[in-house]
Amino acid sequence: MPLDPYTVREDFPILKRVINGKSLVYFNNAATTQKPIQVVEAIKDYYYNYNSDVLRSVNTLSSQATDLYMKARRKIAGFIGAGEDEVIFTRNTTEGLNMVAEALSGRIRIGSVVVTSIMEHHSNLLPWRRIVARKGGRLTIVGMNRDFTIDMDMVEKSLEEGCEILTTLHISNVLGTVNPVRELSKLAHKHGCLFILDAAQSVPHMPFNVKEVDPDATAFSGHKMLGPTGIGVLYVKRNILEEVEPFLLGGGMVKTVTLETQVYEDIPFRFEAGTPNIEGVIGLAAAVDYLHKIGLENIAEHESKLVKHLLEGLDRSIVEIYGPGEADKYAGLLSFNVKGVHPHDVAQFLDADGIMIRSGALCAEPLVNALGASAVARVSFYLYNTLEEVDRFNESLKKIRLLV
Amino acid sequence: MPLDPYTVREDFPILKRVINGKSLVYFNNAATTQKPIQVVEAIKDYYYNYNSDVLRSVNTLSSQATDLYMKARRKIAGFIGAGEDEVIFTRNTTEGLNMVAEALSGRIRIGSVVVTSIMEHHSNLLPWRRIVARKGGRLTIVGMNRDFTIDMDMVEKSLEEGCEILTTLHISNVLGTVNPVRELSKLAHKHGCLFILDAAQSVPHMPFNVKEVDPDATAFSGHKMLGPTGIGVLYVKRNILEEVEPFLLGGGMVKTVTLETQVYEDIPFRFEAGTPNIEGVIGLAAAVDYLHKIGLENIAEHESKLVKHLLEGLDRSIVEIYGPGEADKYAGLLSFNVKGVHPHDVAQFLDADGIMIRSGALCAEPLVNALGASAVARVSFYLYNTLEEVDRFNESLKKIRLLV
Amino acid sequence: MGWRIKVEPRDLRDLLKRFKNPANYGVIENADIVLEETDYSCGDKLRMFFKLEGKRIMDVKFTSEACLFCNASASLLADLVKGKTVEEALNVKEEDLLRLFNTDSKSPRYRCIVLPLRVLKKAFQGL
Amino acid sequence: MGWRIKVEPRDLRDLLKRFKNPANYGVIENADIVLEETDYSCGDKLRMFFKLEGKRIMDVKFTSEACLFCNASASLLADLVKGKTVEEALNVKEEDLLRLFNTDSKSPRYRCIVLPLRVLKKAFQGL
Ligand SMILES: Cc1ncc(COP(=O)(O)O)c(C=O)c1O
Ligand SMILES: Cc1ncc(COP(=O)(O)O)c(C=O)c1O
Repeated sequence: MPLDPYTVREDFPILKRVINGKSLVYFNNAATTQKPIQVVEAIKDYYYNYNSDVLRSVNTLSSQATDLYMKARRKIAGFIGAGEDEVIFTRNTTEGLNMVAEALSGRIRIGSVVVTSIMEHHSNLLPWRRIVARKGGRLTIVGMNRDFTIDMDMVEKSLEEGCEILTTLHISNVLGTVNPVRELSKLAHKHGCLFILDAAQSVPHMPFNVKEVDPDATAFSGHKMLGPTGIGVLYVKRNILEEVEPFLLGGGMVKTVTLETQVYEDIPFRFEAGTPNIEGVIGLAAAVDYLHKIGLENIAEHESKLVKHLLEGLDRSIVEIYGPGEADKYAGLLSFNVKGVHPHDVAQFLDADGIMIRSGALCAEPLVNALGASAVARVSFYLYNTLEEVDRFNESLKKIRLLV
Repeated sequence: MPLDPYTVREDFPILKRVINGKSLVYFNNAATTQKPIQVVEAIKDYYYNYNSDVLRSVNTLSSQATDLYMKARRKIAGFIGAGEDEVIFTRNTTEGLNMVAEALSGRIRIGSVVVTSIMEHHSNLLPWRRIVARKGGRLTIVGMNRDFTIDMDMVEKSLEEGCEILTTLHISNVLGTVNPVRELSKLAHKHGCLFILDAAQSVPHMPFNVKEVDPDATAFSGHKMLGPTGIGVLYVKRNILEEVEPFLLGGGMVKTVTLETQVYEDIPFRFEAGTPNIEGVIGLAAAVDYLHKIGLENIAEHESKLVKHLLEGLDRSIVEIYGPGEADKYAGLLSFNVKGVHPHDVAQFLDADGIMIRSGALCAEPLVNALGASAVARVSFYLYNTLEEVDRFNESLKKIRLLV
Repeated sequence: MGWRIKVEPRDLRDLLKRFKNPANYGVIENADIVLEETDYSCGDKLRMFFKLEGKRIMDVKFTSEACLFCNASASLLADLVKGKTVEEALNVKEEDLLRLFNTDSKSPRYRCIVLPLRVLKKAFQGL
Repeated sequence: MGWRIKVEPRDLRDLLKRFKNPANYGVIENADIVLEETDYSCGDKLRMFFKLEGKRIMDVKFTSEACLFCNASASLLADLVKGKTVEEALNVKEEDLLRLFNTDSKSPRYRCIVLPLRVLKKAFQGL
């Protein structure tokens, strides 16, 4: 059953807002998404009925909170097909990627190679650059094919020359293109190399299963999939988790501590020091329920329709579109520039019509520069966006001729 | 005006809960506190009216969210008398302490000394132990005076022998005793040593100003002061922040990134990589408003009254009380053991009467062991607890003779 | 057997009577396997001793700094597996122990009750 | 002067007319101070050039990869401080610039508008 965005919208009170005299059009979903009533109510219910510490105290309230927390944890792990003990809660994708980079730094020696791509978000470039710099390794940055996905020939060549870690994003937050992650993981593993995946833009928008994609680690953020800010997920394969050092030390991640030494807790708790973001986990589980109910296939299909409609309406005489240009090559987001107008001004112009987009280097400066720009404007969709909203966008953008 | 806990209780829906047939008595506030309607509604208002990315996008919604976020940030910094740029948002105290330890690791060389105490929470012991082990430094663990506060003579002696960093907690989460932090900071600074303070149990319960206490860095958790989980604060003096390396790298903490290098953002944003916990910051600011309205002096005074009442009611023939034993020496928490009964069983026994306490090693195993125990039972108060609740506790505990 | 937990001090008292000095508490001097674990709820320390003959469990004892529930559970588990094979012992489930206490995994004492089984499974891992 | 922002495309158009080729855009070859900054909203790059004589600001120019608001603001700021002393220039406040655009720190363009002033203050720091 295809998704009906009008029904969905009833669950998102913010979409009723009027901004600058126009009803809000929220096209900045790749940055962060709106939250349905179901998520907010789950958090509220937790606070008003079960709030307690978890995994520590012997009392009924704490057991009930722990039970909710562990159920939520299982649900979130299940959402990506992971084992419960392979999922670590983080603040966001950025923290997750920093954690893997630090955790795997033991594999990097003088001369070791980490391969990544020109497409990366800063969060998947800077942590690796730091690690290789510290360890005397080398970062190889592969380019793109003509279709604006990662250059597989270059990847293969780099892997053949020897490499410890291959890391890349799944869906580009600038281009909207989808990298061939199954081939990447197969290729990496064939060459005895680990495959780390930045799934910030894919897990929220399409069916995703770690058993199929087979990354050794992958990270994503709750706030980009209807969940709260402050909660993210890092999946790491069990055998790797067993061998790496914890990132943060403190309460909750140790079995026992003496004045001289300590014994770490089992995985995954060993990697979650201090009081966790309990409400974040509970909110994210409610978001997962919501996404499940709608169906990830349906969301992907809906976003495709929106992109197609958007592309049909854009006036190519004044708009430069980045990426492959054909609707079926994009996930639910697209970047562009209006010739001669800075994207911040484009965003401002659309804002006057109540349409929220993102502009700038999108935390992917090397990629934006490789596209020959210093900044771009980006439209990014989610399940509550409608074809009518796309029409409003296209109408509004036509008026920008005034500025050109 | 003294605090009226009965008026306060109206703001905490969870306190109306019935557990095991009895109305809930929540005496586990040192672990985490309950949340008032005002905090939950602030989060809800944010989600339903302003939710957006912050500090990045050019559009009205994002500006409004950014404005709320920055105001909340100023409020939280102001709460401890800090400059807006000296406050870094973390997940919790644990992350904050790990961050300072890592950030200051550059000051630790072979033979360098870090001084800490036997009283520490695991979160302020393990990170320093790791740093000194990595750098070839040494950790000196000072003991306690007879009044169960840090042994100042030992501290002074250690400082005189030369030390880079002195770090300790403000209020012990096991003993409830208050360390003389002003003297500690003066002493440390006199010897050219940094003073790092774990304020997890003090900031929520008493007036606290970094200008007066003068720590070089201090950490605390939102969830222990009526705020959400997943948000903590790390204060670090500006001059130190300017010189240390960021902990996590990624989006939002850089000004510009090329294929070769990057320029970091100004402080404090340099230390906050990725999408922040926006709702956490907003919820915590609402908590700060709430605490301000009640008054921290009033809260401290109220908790004193409760401790005094508790001590008067405890039957010392079966109960062993830890710490100094005199009411005015305790902040709002107290640990004990019932002779011959494991504290988990005491907690269970009280739970049957609807009373929630914490039992175990309280994430401070070295201290609990130094007290001659492997686990203790702890009662910890907050502004919504009443003398009647303390009576119920004392009554319930009397019945434990059945088990002895 | 059967203690409903979460309810009455009386239940705790009954439990106490039976397990104040629990059966199988103590040390096996020439044990084949000794394993100690601490629970992450920060408190229970449990050390278990196993005497094997081939794959058969001849004796089990434990020492602890633990609560009533953990001690009771260890004591009952020892009775349960003595004389069994390692394989049979590995088939004991958390639910089997929880049932003895008339409770389930939502109990506040869940972790205390299952700790002995976790120690046993770890001890026999890979045997 | 005065552009109300956040409202009408018309306002943007007026702004564009005046600042399509903004005054003071360009390079000072023998500048005494050159400073480049990028804004953390990930976009605006601004480079400012200052020619001094003692403590007096003789000339100011800028180049940029920036939006209309940043360019307009840089252009206006340059006019404002030319001929002034460094001390006087350091007294210019964010509000002074925001007022020229009829807006305040809550504007979505706040960061674009104040970027030139931040560059100036950093350039003159410690002079
Ligand atoms: C003194 C002290 N330090 C640190 C912590 C750790 O706090 P969190 O779990 O919020 O990181 C606590 C709370 O358990 C504490 O009481
Ligand atoms: C591809 C990609 N990676 C990483 C991130 C960072 O996400 P977060 O800010 O939640 O850490 C984002 C989102 O901005 C992204 O789009």
